Amino acid sequence: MSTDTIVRLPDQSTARLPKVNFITKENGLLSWLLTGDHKRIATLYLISITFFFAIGGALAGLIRLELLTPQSDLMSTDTYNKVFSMHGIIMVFLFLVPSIPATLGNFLMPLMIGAKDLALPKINLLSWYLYIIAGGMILYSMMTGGVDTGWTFTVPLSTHYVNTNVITTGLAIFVAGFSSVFTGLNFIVTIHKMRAPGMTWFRLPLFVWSNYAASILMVLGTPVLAITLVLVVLERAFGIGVFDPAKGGDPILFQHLFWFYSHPAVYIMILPGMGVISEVISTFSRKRVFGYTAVAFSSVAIAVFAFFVWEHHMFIMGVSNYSTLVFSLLTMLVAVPSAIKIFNWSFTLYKGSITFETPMLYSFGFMGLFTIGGLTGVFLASTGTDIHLTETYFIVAHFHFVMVGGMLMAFLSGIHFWWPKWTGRMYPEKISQLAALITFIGFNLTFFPQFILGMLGMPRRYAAYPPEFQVLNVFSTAGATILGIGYLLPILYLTWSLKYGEIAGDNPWQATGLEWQIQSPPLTENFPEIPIVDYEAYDYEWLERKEKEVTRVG
Amino acid sequence: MSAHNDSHAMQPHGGTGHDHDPNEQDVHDTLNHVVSPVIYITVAAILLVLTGVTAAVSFVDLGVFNAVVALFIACFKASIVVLFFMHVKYSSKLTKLTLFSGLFLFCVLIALTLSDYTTRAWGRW
Amino acid sequence: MSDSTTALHGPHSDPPVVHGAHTAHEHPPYQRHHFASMEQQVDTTSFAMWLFLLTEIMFFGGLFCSYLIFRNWYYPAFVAASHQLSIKEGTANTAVLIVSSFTMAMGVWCAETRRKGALVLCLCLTFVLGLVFLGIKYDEYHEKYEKHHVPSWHYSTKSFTDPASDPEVHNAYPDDKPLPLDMARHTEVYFGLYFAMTGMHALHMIIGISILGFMIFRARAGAYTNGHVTFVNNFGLYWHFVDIVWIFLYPLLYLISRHA
Amino acid sequence: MEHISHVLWQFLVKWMTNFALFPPEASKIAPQMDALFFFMVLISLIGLTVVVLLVIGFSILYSKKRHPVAVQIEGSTLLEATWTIIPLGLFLVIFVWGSLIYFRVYTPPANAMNIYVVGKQWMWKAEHPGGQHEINSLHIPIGRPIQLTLISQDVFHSFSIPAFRVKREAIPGRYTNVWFEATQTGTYHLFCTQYCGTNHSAMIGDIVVLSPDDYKKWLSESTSGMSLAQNGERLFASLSCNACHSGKPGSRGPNLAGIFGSEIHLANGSTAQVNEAYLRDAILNPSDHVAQGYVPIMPTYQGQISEDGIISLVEYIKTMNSNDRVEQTLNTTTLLPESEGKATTAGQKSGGANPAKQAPASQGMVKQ
Repeated sequence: MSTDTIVRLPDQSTARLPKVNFITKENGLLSWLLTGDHKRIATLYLISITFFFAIGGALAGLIRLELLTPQSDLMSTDTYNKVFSMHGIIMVFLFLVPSIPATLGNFLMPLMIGAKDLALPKINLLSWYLYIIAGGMILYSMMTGGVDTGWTFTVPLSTHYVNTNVITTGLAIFVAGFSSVFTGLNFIVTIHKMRAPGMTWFRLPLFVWSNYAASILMVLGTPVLAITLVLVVLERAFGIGVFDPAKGGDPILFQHLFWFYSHPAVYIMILPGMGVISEVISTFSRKRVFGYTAVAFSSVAIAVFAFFVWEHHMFIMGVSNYSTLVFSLLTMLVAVPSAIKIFNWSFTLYKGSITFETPMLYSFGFMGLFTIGGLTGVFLASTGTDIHLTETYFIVAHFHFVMVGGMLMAFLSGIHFWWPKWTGRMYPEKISQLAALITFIGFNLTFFPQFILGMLGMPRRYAAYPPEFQVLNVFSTAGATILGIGYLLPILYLTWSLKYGEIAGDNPWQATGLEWQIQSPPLTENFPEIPIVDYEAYDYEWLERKEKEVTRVG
Repeated sequence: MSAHNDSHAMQPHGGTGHDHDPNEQDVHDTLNHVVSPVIYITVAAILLVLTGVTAAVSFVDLGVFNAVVALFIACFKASIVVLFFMHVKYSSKLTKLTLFSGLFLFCVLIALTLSDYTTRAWGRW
Repeated sequence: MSDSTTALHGPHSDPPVVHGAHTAHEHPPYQRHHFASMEQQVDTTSFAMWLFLLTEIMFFGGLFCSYLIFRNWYYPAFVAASHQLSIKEGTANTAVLIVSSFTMAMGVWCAETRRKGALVLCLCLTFVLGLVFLGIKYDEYHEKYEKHHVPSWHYSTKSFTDPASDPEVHNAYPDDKPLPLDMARHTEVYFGLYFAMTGMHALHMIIGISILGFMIFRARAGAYTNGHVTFVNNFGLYWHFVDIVWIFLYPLLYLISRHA
Repeated sequence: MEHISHVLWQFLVKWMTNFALFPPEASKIAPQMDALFFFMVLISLIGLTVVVLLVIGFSILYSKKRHPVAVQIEGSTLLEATWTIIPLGLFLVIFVWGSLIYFRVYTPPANAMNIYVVGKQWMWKAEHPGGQHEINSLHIPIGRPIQLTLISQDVFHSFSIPAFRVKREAIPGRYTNVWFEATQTGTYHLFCTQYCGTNHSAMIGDIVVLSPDDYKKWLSESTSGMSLAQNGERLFASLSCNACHSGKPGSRGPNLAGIFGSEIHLANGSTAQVNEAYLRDAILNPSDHVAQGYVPIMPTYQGQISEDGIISLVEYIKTMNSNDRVEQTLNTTTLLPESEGKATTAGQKSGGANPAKQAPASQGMVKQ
């Protein structure tokens, strides 16, 4: 190994994957479909989420292709509307919300806190089945004509003015919501009750903290979305009148209830990503996370404040101007914890000993893009500029910077980081670094022009647009092509590495987390004996002492 | 086996005590606290009486206080159900905190939504 | 390096301690493999149940929030529409639910004190009371259907614009003035909320009753009187929660200004 | 090869001549909003630069080659406080600045010219006070504050004029307001920005800003003969509004002359500011808006007047300064007091000063 990496792999000529691990323990499809093992469920999730991400990504490709020209020539406006609606619904509810918690979180939570499994393994499996049922329903509604309400289901459009599969899709999201409630519930219970002896709250890795915060949001926010969708379905099926202006109902009420969940949902998506970044940055700079408590509490602060800001999605909808003041102010407050995190990560690098493996590159990408995404959020939180920028491509660019530039970068970072632990094999380093670079470039080319388009006033969800917007749209589509390659590469080489990757050993990154102190892939019940934790999180000196000890003994 | 079973049995104070995690503050969820049936009967009786009271009060014209009284009685009824039937009175801080956080967020939902509805008429918007 | 599982603890720490009693001797058959102790398992499942109830609070919270707003907007319509509900049946249902909650609480007590026969009796009583509640609810729904008070479904505002056409209610509330048409229309929103709220509540009842049926079977086989009461206990929490929802629905829907 | 270069060349020309990076600033509020926008861009650039410099700087300074052994640092309260307070301060400045602009955009001045805009799938219909109607375009004079009163007939729409930096959703069942003052003549984009169904992207139009003279010319050329208020007056008579709102002492409905802009006391004890939204709601949901001292006898006109009709009525009531003309109309009509209870569905089309039927039969429910 060269000096500028920390990777320490076992001697490949003699190294073997552990014979007994969670993958080889049992064979056969049923042993997977009926498993209670959190690592197997995480694997199931990883596969299904990748599948839906691919569908959502293909739909995104269609959107960008259509927008290559000002006219709606590739598909009819109706088709376009269905395509962007399905893109939004699949990406939000079937990819972003469950992505990190259900895959990495599921896999790592018990490992990180020193437990044998999540507290409720059957509920965990149920959660995956609910996810699959929801995914199946959404695919079914897509096959049978799709839905063209946008992922926001704005009433009265969704209840009275479209003839598409609103009810099926609404119920699918209801089911997906319960999948995410059960995941969140499971995490909270596990973190509270299943920590190993000595694993105090302030010894928890920050990944656990951020997933804890996200779980609170899932448990408290999702039911409100559920009841909102139930009301939409009832309104559409039976006309109960609650959201129907013709009967005296109030469509703005729908907006309130919908965004009461859907704004916190944004934090459900990004918080676990932030947890990944904390782990990765610390590991590759060989340093404790700067201001551990500040980062931990900022996660919780985001979780709490996330519930106080939803109306900023409705500033121009004719809500009371006085309440916009309250919500605008609160939104400004919720931006602060994110800033705290960014600066703490930056200062984690200070006096570190930094190496630049792929997860670290993705994390750097995250920090840059999330900073832009976060700061442009302030443009929309400020009521004055929100008037001009909302409902345009500015907002599209903003949330893609946060969701794709932030969350997806973090997801890829985490997948690369824990891939050796998960599969016992390394991914190819050089090509993955290239993929990270391609993703970063492609991403910026895709979404940065959209900020300018938004400032120019190009509305979102337009199948056709005035010709002077074409140049920027062409850039954006070109970028999307590059981005597509950037996402395809990891899928290919990670699959390849399952068979041909180098044997990773227990702790290729020399990381301190409990999960790195056991074999990879781990055993079914993770720890042969429940560990007793007597060191702080990110204690690299402890790790060094331990390594020396092992060497000396050996 | 049966002896062991007994040591873990669901008796009020029959647990084996600390064999787990000294750092855990909320280990002793006194789930096993057996509430005496006398309390249950009392609570049920109070609930039934209050149901009668709240129905009766609604026939008296108290102006806006009709709603206040009805909700107050409902809250009281809900509280005793939560405290006694659901054993929260005997439960850990964590359970109480969980319940409280739900009620708090429910209040946030109501209060912030109303912050829009009640101030819409303030001036010409 | 390759064998780090034995070196989990710091070099200066004690040798690995066998943690918990479970590895040393057998644990009860109902203890799940990944819990260190029975106590931990009981704690965990009960906490999980509370978290689930938390989601239920927010689920009904959305409905209550909607109700609050429309009640403030359309107060006269809500009063008039509320007079259409049978206070007798509503009060009876409240009493039925309270008693069922009581029998459920007693059921938990029976399980805790290992009285199998009494437990089965309590569960059966709860089951029957739940069905009685649904029966009364069905009767109320049926009346709404007959009076054309189901939103959208031949909805008619006649009872409100012309109270005399509805002699039963009119005699009970002779002072009810006819509502102007624009306000009478809004009774549809009231009934929309009425059906949504009581419907969601009834759905929870149906789910609860189904689980109760399953529990009666298990209880007869002695499942909950062997010291492992978690399931009964958690179901009790659910049942009481459903009861609490009704405790709020009752005054909000039935008792808006009953005085003439 | 030549073909390709030719096509490429065409593309390039097309792009260069048809390429925008910044929208025109054509209203009074636009420069103010842009000032805040650029202030935020500046803040963002500084913030981003700081983060990027920190990351790149530390990455170079403390790469493993240069700095093989990391120094463990717990954290720093001072630094935490710094990067909590500075962003917070900046965000608060932005909050105050943004709110000032927001209130400016959504608080029309009293002297603004009011234009009604009705959105429906998938077109915008503008109604000028002079009775001019236009679809998917809006002609306005330069240098005059224009207030838009928006409503939707079906789903949510959003009236967006990027060049003016203003946008407001048109909501079913309720008026919303926005105002602007154009500062440059020209034609600007009008977009519907709230997704509204199949042809959302076709719900676009032109905002044509004209010089005062051109505007006068346009007005005279496109008039339909009757102003909104005149049309409203006809409706007022044909719907028999004048029977109760006659302005005479003892009449069954409150006097409407000069009511616009005033604050009135309602029977339920609250007060209300009379604006367009109030008038509309009072016509459709009268029992919610019974004036103090009157009884709720007014029937609802929900479903009996079109959105355009309501606009005309509102505009008429707005311009009503005295009851002279109401009385005139009344005196020239035969009153048929025993005619049937409800107002007719005469609608705006039947027109004419001769209402077919008369007001609700008096059931002794006169002013208390």
